[in-house]
Amino acid sequence: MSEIKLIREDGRRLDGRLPEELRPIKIEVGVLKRADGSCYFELGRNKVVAAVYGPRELHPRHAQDARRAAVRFRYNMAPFSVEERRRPGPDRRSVEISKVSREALEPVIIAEYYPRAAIDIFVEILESDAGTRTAGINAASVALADAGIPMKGLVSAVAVGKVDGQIVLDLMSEEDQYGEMDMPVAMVTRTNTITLLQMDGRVTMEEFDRALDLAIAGCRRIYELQRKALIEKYSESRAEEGGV
Amino acid sequence: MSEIKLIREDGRRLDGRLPEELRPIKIEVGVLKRADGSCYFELGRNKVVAAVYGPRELHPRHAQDARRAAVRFRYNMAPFSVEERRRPGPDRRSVEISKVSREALEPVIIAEYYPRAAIDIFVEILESDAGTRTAGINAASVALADAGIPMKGLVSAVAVGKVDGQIVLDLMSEEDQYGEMDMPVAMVTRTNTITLLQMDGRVTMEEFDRALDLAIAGCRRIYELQRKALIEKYSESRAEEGGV
Amino acid sequence: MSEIKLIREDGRRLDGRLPEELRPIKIEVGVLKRADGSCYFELGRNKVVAAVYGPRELHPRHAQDARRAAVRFRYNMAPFSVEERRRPGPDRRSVEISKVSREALEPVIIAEYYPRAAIDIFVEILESDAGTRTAGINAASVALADAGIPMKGLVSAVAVGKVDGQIVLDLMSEEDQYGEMDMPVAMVTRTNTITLLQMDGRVTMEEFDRALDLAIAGCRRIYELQRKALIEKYSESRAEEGGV
Amino acid sequence: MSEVLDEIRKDYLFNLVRRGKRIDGRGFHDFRELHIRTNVISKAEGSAWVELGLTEVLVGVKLQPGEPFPDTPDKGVIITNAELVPLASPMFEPGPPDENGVELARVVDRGIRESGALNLEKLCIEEGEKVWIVFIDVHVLNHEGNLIDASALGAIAALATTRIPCERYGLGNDEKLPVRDLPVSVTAVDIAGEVLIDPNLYEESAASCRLTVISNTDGTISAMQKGGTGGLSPEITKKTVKVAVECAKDIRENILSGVVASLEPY
Amino acid sequence: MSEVLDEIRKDYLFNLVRRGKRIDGRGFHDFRELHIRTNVISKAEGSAWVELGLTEVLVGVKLQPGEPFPDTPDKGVIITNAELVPLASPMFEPGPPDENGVELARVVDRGIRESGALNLEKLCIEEGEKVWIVFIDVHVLNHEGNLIDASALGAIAALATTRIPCERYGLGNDEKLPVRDLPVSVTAVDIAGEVLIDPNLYEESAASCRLTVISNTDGTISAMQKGGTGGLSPEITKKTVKVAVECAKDIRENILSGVVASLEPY
Amino acid sequence: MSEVLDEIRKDYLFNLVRRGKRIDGRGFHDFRELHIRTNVISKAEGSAWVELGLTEVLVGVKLQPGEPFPDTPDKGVIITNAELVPLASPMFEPGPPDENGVELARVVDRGIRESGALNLEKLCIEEGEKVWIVFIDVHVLNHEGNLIDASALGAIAALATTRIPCERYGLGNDEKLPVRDLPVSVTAVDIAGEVLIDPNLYEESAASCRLTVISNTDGTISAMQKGGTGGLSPEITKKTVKVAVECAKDIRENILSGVVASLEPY
Repeated sequence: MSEIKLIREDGRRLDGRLPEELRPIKIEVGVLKRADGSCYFELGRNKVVAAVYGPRELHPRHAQDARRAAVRFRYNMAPFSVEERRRPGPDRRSVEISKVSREALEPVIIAEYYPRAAIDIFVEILESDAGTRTAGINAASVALADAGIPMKGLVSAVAVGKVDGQIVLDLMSEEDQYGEMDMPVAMVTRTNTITLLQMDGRVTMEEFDRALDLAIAGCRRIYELQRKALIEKYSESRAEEGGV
Repeated sequence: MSEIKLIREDGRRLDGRLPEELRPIKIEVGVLKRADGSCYFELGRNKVVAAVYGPRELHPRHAQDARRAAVRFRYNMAPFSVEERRRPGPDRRSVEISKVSREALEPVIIAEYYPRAAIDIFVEILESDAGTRTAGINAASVALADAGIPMKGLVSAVAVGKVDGQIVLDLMSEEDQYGEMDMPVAMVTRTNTITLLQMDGRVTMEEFDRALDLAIAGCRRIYELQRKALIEKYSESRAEEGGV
Repeated sequence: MSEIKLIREDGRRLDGRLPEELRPIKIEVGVLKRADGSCYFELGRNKVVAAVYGPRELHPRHAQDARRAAVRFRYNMAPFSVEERRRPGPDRRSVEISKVSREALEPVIIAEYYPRAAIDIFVEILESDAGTRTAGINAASVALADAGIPMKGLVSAVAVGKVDGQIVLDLMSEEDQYGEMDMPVAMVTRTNTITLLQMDGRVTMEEFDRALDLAIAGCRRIYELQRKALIEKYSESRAEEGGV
Repeated sequence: MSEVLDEIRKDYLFNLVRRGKRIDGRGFHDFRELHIRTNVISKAEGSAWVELGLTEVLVGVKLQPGEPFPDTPDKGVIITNAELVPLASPMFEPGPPDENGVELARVVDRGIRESGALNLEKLCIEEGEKVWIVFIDVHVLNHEGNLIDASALGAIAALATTRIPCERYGLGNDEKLPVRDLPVSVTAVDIAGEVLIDPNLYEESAASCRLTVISNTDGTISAMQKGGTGGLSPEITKKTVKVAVECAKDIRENILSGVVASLEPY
Repeated sequence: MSEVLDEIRKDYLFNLVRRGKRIDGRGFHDFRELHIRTNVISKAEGSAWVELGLTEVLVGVKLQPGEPFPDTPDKGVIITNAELVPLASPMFEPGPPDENGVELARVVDRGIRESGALNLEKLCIEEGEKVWIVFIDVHVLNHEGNLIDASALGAIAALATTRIPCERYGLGNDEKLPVRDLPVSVTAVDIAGEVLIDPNLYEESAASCRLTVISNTDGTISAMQKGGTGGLSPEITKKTVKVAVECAKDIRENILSGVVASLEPY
Repeated sequence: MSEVLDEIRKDYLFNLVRRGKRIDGRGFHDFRELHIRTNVISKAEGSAWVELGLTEVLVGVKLQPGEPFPDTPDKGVIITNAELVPLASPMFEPGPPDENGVELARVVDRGIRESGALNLEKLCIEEGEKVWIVFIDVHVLNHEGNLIDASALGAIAALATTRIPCERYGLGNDEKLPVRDLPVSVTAVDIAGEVLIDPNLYEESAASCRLTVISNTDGTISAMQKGGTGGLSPEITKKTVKVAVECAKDIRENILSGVVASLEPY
């Protein structure tokens, strides 16, 4: 257990949140005009933007799949998004995150509709404060919907952890660094399916079960916000189209 | 203004040149036998050699342009061409020079004659003493002509600068390093078109106008030397062919 | 000549071998199930494993040769195979070894039978103690036979050297490091053809002739062991097939 | 790509210009609507989010102590990088910067460096040993034309609002980055003999070349760059320089001054 | 690839599972035959050659003194790398690790690191200056499914039999590497609603996703990783965790204990 | 490529050789016309421009102080690099050295290194701390066959005329690089059972393999390299060595001696 106290005497966390409370979330749909779909997502101090291009032609040809579209995902951190300036380009961490994030989204994408094509998802981390991979998945999921990619449901993601012996939702930076466990989870709320699950730290089986349940509850809340943002965007645009 | 005096009391520069004087130039056409066209170019202590291959097949196929030949340009410095040994391979400076040099030559190349093909221009800097990019463009322009690539005119290039408050032609190394401004320019003399223009330093608008006029005058003089070298080569070869 | 004594007073070498003696050799055929052919080869403390895949489709298409299969060879050292941990990935040494090893094997491979195809040979050095390139060629040659690639003969390889002024067979690590000469040789015993020959050190012409003769004798002995291992494997499998 | 459509669109643009008009209704020498928000990334020492029409660029500035160059032992170091991330345009590919990204970074860098906007002498911590390394990272978010101007504006706006993180490195109190000039990049294309400032993506594609002029408060020019596969007449070139210096003045006074509190004396 | 055959094979596997069977006759929660030989590479400080059915992985451990990370000046450093060399499978290509190699290395690394199996404090040579760098290199030789478990088992077996080469670096007598736990990685796939442990290559290809659970002697979990393009229900997930912890116990007691002489106290 | 033409040309070459002739009229053991100009690049400490028939290679030598290798703390360091720049041949591609470039550099390097031509002990500045790093850079300009010999000749000619730039680094007066032997590389191909020295591009393509022998003033051999996809009989191999040593002597005495003023004693 860490020497730094992460849960205050009043049961609240360093930023005043309750154990099962999310950080403030802001979602904007369709923010980038070049992309086919896009989403800006804030989770506390995390700022991420996702863009989707496709279905579009896939080069090189021998990488095409005759049965379905290839889904590609690139998670990238801006050099200034972290405390110590980061060298541009992929590192091992971002390669792994790109892989598991893609695999978190693929279960909902109906790729069979677009054989030989590519669906490209790009996530840029503009500012990072623990939780960028889940923020990226949330943004990407909304951007896919915004791009009109046929999906079986929205994917929502959040991390849970264990700090000062307690299971808490949505780790912030200090909790991530000094806590005992970090577990990012992504879910398709509509089908009750887990599509991302990673864990490191040290927990008992019982703690794991509780943590998973908390993550699922957190994903549900984020799902509602994603839906709301999309509905607002669509009604806005319908209003715009219909209006004047 | 620099502490080093770059213009002597007699109005001449460190190497004895007048402000509007070029360094000695040597041009040899067709020096490399494997290439379709080539040119060795000396400008003071700068030694560069250019080769042209093409029009030839372009790989990979999806890079081919159905409307015109792709013009490619690679500026490369030999590791021993500079004071401090240079690591082989492209750096950011050479990538930028390759781009602007290609863009200096493309306006005269009639690439539409060779759809899907590649025209490759390679410039190797064997020794460097300020002015390699303009020397490379001069060499490449002659090498293109030597390769029989259809062109709207020859491209000629030279740098102008400001040293000790004065606008001078064809900067040498010390002037480049300690001067107040460096401006490489390429021109198509036949059409009076500027095809390369870069500048860094600090000048007023009036100084810029004067510098540009001087650069144009310098390019004209180089153009005459390029023409002469090509004419000599052709009459030689005609003599050879017709002779004996 | 080195200060370290490499030949003992009784004429034997540091590991007790006579000058013309090989280190112990162990050959196992068909050890890796995914590969089309494979071989595990031990030479003293050297441990190498070779796998052959092919003939198989060659990507990219424009690299295909309409007349014959492309033979590719990759020599790779495991990071833990040497005293000081080796960074993964090819270095200049392994690029050169891959080239000369491929060229040692190509003379026996009847590549014309498989136009447009690839025959891929992969050699992994699991432990290294001088002689890995020859061990790799020996292993690869057996793996090619195991894969059923049509061949004009087996290739056998061994290094000879000069230590304490004497020509010796099959250099071990100390002899390689402190000796006066190292000469890896590969041979096709059936056709008496040399297919690999490299040398560095310093020898007279007469010494070279003797060294080459010794290398050829060494290759013959290894050839017999390669044959024996293959015969055993085949009779085993025939027994297995026929048996029960 | 549909080359017929390309041609039609190009003709349309040229005809518009001949009638004194631009496709989005601007005057020839007008910039698109320009918004600059600074201090948007709290992890960065300085940042600016630039919207130039639909073009969006985020520039972040980070500082850390490091070694000076041997030939300038008493000066800070500027390192400028630009990422044309594939999120910003269907034309951008993942991977290390290609020639367009390199050119963008280098032109932005020259504008800052050659103008002397940043007082590098003040960024020396210990001569020959330790100086501040100033990383300027251009992150393009949406490419709708004229990335150079958007990026250069973002760079100077971010720098002019950057704090040196002295405390983090135990070097005393944080300080303002010593910025003493506001160089402004202005890019133009020549269409039908007219100088069109701040080309949008359509204009950029239709024009065969562009010219960028970066100029300072005193009206001097500190960097120029021609790009593209076409050429310019000397007259258009000189005219562009004049127009660019005027536009720079306008942007400096009407936009940048609202973003930047105060400058160091030169 | 023949997609029809793929489908037929997949259906066959699913039907088998529905009848309570696996393609190679194992029970759902059984590992394939597992052999671990340690100290097979004398140039390495530790090594383990793992055969898991036909899957073969060689893990080597090398140690050398180096600098600690600034934020952990009194701790040794673990660097884990995995090479999916093309010798091991027709699907592997030469070149730097792709996403599969990177994921493999990182999951193996997390299992070792997060379990606290390696007492990093004991690997400090001189605080802030010099610590032992522990290189764990996974070299896959034959890929017939479930590389993660084979590699993770190889890593802990190699570490638990590693000697620190103090003598070579003039740092006293060689010592045993301070290993104090035996984390075991157990991977499962969900086929037809059943949890299948240690999937072979066929099962791995047929299943849409896998879940890896790495657990320790005391039954706690220290790392998990879901992989693959499918999803899992919360119930299957929880069930997999329980089965995985049981299997880990079994392997630890019946296989690893035979390889590893003794552990450090925690 | 036209394979029919290839075959015809190859047959023609073989028939010529059987009649005792070469395509360019040379004797079997003759080099093409060889010109070496040294000190052609004033920025380099040493340089040699070699013309061997139409093959042209420029070799530059640069020196700078640097750290010795840990196992040779009192010796200078040689680093040899070869660039097969695409200017020199339609077969060369831009990019880092491929296997041909690597082999070229390594054979040239071994010839210099193993012959002991360079007295590395004399290149120690401060034992264990600072020695001269000698960079030998081979820049191929026109590839018409036998790059190894042209490059190796360029390397030794450049080294033998190199000055150590002591003054530039405040280490006293410039000195001659301590070269004490003139190793000469001689490459041959076997065509129709004959040893053809210094193959031109046609001969190189027609022959299935080549053998390079680098020998010294005293007639000893210090490096060899077989290249190409064919094989050699032991007899041809031994014969090639003898012829190569003879040719080397000839070139050393008739060409290199005219370029190099004097050598250090061995």
